[in-house]
Amino acid sequence: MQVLTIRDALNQALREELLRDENVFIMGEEVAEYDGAYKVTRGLWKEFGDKRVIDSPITELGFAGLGVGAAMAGLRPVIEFMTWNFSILAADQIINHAAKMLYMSGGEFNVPIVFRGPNGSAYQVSSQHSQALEAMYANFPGLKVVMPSSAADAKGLLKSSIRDNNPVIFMEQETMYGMKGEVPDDEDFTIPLGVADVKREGTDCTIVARSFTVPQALQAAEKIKEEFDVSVEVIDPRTIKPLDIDTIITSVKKTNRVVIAEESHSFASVGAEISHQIMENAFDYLDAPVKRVSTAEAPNPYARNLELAALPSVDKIIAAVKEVCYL
Amino acid sequence: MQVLTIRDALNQALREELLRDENVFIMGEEVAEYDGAYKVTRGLWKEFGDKRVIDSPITELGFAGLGVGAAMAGLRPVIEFMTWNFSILAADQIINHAAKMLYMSGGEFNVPIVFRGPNGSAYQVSSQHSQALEAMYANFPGLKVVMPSSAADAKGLLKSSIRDNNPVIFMEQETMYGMKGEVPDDEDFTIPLGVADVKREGTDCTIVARSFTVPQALQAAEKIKEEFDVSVEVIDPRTIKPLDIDTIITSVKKTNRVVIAEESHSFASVGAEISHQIMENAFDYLDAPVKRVSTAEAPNPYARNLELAALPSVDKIIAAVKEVCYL
Amino acid sequence: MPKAATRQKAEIKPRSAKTSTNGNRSKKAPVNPTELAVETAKAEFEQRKRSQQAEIKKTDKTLLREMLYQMVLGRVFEERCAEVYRMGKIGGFCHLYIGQEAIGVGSIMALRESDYVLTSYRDHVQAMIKGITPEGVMAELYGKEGGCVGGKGGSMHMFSKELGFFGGHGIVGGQIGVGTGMAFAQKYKGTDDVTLCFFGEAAVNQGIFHESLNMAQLWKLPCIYICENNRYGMGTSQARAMSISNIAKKGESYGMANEFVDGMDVMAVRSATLRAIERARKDGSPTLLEVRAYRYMGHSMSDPGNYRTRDEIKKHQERDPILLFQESLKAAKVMTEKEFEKIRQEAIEATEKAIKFSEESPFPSEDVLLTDVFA
Amino acid sequence: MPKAATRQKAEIKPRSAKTSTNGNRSKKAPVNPTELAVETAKAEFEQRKRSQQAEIKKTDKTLLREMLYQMVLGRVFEERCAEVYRMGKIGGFCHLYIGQEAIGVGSIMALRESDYVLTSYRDHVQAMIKGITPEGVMAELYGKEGGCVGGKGGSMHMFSKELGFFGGHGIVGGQIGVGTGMAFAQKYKGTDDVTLCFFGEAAVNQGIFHESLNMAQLWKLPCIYICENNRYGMGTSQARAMSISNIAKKGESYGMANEFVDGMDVMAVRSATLRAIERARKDGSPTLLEVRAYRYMGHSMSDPGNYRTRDEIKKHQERDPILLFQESLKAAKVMTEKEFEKIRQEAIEATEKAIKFSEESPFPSEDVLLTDVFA
Ligand SMILES: Cc1ncc(C[n+]2csc(CCOP(=O)(O)OP(=O)(O)O)c2C)c(N)n1
Ligand SMILES: Cc1ncc(C[n+]2csc(CCOP(=O)(O)OP(=O)(O)O)c2C)c(N)n1
Ligand SMILES: [Mg+2]
Ligand SMILES: [Mg+2]
Repeated sequence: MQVLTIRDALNQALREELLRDENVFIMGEEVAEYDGAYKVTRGLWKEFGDKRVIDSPITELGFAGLGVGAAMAGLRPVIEFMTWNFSILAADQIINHAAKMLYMSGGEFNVPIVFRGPNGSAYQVSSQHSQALEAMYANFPGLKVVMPSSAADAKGLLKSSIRDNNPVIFMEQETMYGMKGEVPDDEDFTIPLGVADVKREGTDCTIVARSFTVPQALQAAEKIKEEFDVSVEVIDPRTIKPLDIDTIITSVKKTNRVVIAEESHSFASVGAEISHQIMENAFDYLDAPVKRVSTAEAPNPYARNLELAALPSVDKIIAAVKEVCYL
Repeated sequence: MQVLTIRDALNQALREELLRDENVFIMGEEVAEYDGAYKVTRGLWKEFGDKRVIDSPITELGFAGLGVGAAMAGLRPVIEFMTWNFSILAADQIINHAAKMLYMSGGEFNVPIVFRGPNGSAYQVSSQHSQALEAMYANFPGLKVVMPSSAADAKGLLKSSIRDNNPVIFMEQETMYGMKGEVPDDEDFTIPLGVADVKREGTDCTIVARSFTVPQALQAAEKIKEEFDVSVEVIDPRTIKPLDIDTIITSVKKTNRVVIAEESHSFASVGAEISHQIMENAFDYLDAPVKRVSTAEAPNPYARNLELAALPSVDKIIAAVKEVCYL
Repeated sequence: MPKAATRQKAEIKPRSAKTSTNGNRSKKAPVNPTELAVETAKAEFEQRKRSQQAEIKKTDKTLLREMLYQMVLGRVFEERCAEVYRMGKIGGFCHLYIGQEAIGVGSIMALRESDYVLTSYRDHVQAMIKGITPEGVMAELYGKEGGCVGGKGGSMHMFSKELGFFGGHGIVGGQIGVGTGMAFAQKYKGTDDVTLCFFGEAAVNQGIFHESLNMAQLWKLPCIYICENNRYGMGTSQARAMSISNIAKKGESYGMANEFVDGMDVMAVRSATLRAIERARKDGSPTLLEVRAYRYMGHSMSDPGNYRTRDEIKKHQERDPILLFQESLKAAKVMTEKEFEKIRQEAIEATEKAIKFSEESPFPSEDVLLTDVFA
Repeated sequence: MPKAATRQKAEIKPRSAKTSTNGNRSKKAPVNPTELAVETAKAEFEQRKRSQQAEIKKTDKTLLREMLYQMVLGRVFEERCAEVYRMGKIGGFCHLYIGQEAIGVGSIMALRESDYVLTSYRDHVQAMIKGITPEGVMAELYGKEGGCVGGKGGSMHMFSKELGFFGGHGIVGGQIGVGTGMAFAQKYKGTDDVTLCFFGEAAVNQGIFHESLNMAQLWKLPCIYICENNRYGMGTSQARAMSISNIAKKGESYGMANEFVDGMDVMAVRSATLRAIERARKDGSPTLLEVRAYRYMGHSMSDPGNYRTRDEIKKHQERDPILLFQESLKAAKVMTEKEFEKIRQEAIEATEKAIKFSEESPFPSEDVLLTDVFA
């Protein structure tokens, strides 16, 4: 198996899908000649040219809308937001148009479109550039929401998202682009949307983590094993919507204790949803209330020490596990 | 005490605050000469004129931004969205600007602004016009979120919101504008943000409802009392953010059973948050998992029978109460 | 909850010309396009009649008949919509197109079948011109299973993939972005098809208008942007919402071909559209058309219409597009009063058939509540 | 996680003029403003010198000195920012203003103290011109407690209420809406103050530009919109993102006064701003200024700059605004080389003082993490 960074795995997925289906095109700011602000689209413009890989003006609402119309007319747009923060300008096209088109047209027009880009914090990019927005989009029926945390997941899920016939919110994480992992060589390697992955097996406590917090959770699990001989299972839902709650419930029924780690703010978060669904489905199995680790309830600060204090961390996850395990 | 519709209570609050503070102004589509699309601003333009009550072009992002700048410069704008659905176009100014300004300016610039308008469904206005958006806004630190369900609450909370030094998301409900209730005559009647109201006392089960679902919950409580002699307590948080979780927890510790009724979609909803916080704070008091009643996980349909099937209702709330009470 | 309390179903009750409702008028005296219309209405009517005759002579008679039929059908159908709305048969909003029929007919009937069309919530008539049946539209208004989108969309959301009718959109301006993407796809696929993208004059103030026109011109997308300037966005006249009056001119900010068209003149709309189509088919060049007409009815069925006078409406009705077209057809000796009457009868029959169909169509099954969320 | 992996701190390595990186060029040959600049650079420089001298003679010497000082301080300060950024002292993004100093100085120094200013993320120099100290700006870049917003904002978010500096905004175009509201408040309060609202040429493509200009002209808000056309939005030249090249002209879509200005000429920027200020103070009339300059550095510190040639940059540097201003001052016999050197030394000292202050300032206490969320 090849070892790739998440960045290159995404790049490979895009390239393969561009090759496979000529209705796939990529549009966004700096995706073409500049090779992508974060180099996810590196080399694609050179290979596929102006028709398939298109630099857009800074016009998020406009090019998201263009993508929706193009998808209704049979293309399969991959729209890059330079970061998800800027997608808020395009939210009307995502929420009021892409998400509702199939339903309000009584099934006439589906919208096979992928909106993708980095989500969450980077390194000290401050309040307006550091938001994890999955809760905002996951609240709206009609959108799928995908958040990979490894190179293989990134590739397999992106390919599935492009092939999906619905609007998909595909959220990467800038600080994870350089993370390496094994990726199957098969060109038709895909990972179905809606299937969680047990990233680490364990018996005493479940951590449900996604994106940014998955590597943290894995590290926390190792440390906890060493220090307390407590066996932690780490589950990554990978797709937030549809959510594979069954895999989570199976784990909870085994471990009886849960920590949810997420980079977003906590209020009405995806973590809150998972927590509620755990209560609904495994109430009698819980030995302690579900505990969340989220980003502090403040806009993200710039100063490095403040930013670190705001974000979830290995230590914070360890503390939460200790709490639910009454250690 | 005067008896007012919610519409008139809001109108009174606006009028009194316009009189009290000349830095208060109202802007939005059709708020002035047309008296408001839903007549909440009736008569205000005639009384206060062009300077204080301003019809804007259809330019949601623009006039929300204008409001943010005006608030930074010392005014107290009340920005009406004809409905909250259209605020999605303005979300960047609300989320990336209003919510973050105080923090990212290190405390230099607060943004005393109220964004208000009807939220949720009306009568068959279909997918793009029927959304309850409180979860979307409540996820972002820096915003207060207010959702009144009675005439008195509407007036007292709107006055507090206008006097508040922060951005406030003030969500009304179109189908409730005509609901009448007693309202204190006092011109300085206000209701502090962050204080829940026990709308009905009870001992056996708690319903946490807001806005659209409060009258439904009260009706459900009556019926359940009659039919099963079960005593239901109905709590209306009134402000979603800050959330008065203490009042809810006090109730749960007494009743041990909870139903959350909300008009929004369920995934990562405010209901999920309340449910999680109940688990966190009253885990040992819960005799059954918290049950939610939300709008169906589909864009809102047009056909009346489908719309009714999608929305929360008295019957659905009764069924949920029966479930958590094992009736 | 009391439906009546929040939905005023009053008929249009415009304030009389004399009475000003307020002493507190905007300092900015609105440029009143009506005043101009008054003086020149008659003259214009005659002049338009002459120019229409010239165009009519160049046009196929079957097509002319179909154009008139579609205009009359639109009118008759929607007058009936207003009636059944007041009877409570139709829910939600209901935005009528009465007075603007020449725009939809003049432009859409200049297309070929494979071209695309989309518009705002004011979509019943455009949907029918593009081929959705009166039954499909009316039953959709009724929220019935037989509606063109099965009752899920309602008045604002008519669609048909087969017929190339892309909606029916409720967010003011939203369809301008979507339409730009449809044209993008047409070019991408190597067709020489075009997209007609309709929107109101108030939608021009939305940012997406600006973002879309820039992209369309930059990339030469075959989109024909048709601004239906009916003078009002709800209760706000153009002059109170837009800093200049000439919308066509805004095309120049993008270097885009643009034209001002009299939207009461179906043949003028047709020729302007044909010119735009030619540009678009050739190399994808987009066009901005400002087509000025007038909305006779309230913004939606719940609009009391206090923001304008009865006189203002009447003056515009004197230049009614159907009347004008009929006069011209008569003068050109292409059709007779008798044929007009026949067309009217056909339209009435089609409408009544649609009503009957809608009354009889069942409500959608509750089983479909959760279908069509994902494909 | 490895910082280096995602933040390329390469210096500007533009591709050489000869090598095209790609066979797949846009069919649309970009209008290259550089070519023009080459031929006319020298001639323009001389012509500008003459016109500057005329302006200089009308201007107070103390002010002229202060203008030059602010330009030089901006330059020296930011060259130092680049250095310490590469040393890892500054986190996040860092957008430098080098080459554009004449715009900030020419315009902001035409204001009175009570007027307002706001800009994009490229805000260090504007912040200093409006009065924030070099210490306050540099310590903010360091993310230290002594920063003008206590380390919470960073490079992109400088603010001072007392000094009327309203940020420092990170969303491209966002400040255009906010600035329009500041001007609204100035008019509402009955002052004759004005707002200077800066943004890049790529921000013009955002919808909010369009929405804001319409409102500003409709309601006559005293906002002066200054488009700093530095030819690129990140790696995208204006020609690849905008369907027309003349941005000032976009003002006509709103009936707004507009002017094109050479942004390498500080005196030209000053006079254009003074004209705009006069309009704004009189009756609130807004103005759109397109001020063309050139960004010498990468878009931010992580930009490798492959989208342009070294030659292109060099040609613009030949018309450097500081050089030009100094030549003119000398020619007008208002200042001497010796004074220039003295000013430079003062700027270096101020910068070093700022660095020292920032090094010594503590990191913010973790206690402030949750303050300033609500007022
Ligand atoms: C984004 C948005 N804002 C507000 C509304 C409410 N609204 C519906 S139609 C309308 C007026 C639109 O006027 P115009 O664009 O001129 O079209 P017309 O109705 O005259 O055909 C308004 C304000 C909406 N549907 N969407
Ligand atoms: C809404 C939004 N989209 C994208 C970005 C990323 N971005 C930051 S600056 C920039 C280029 C802006 O160019 P221009 O407006 O010309 O200003 P300049 O940087 O040249 O001063 C981009 C794309 C952003 N910050 N905000
Ligand atoms: Mg209109
Ligand atoms: Mg630029």
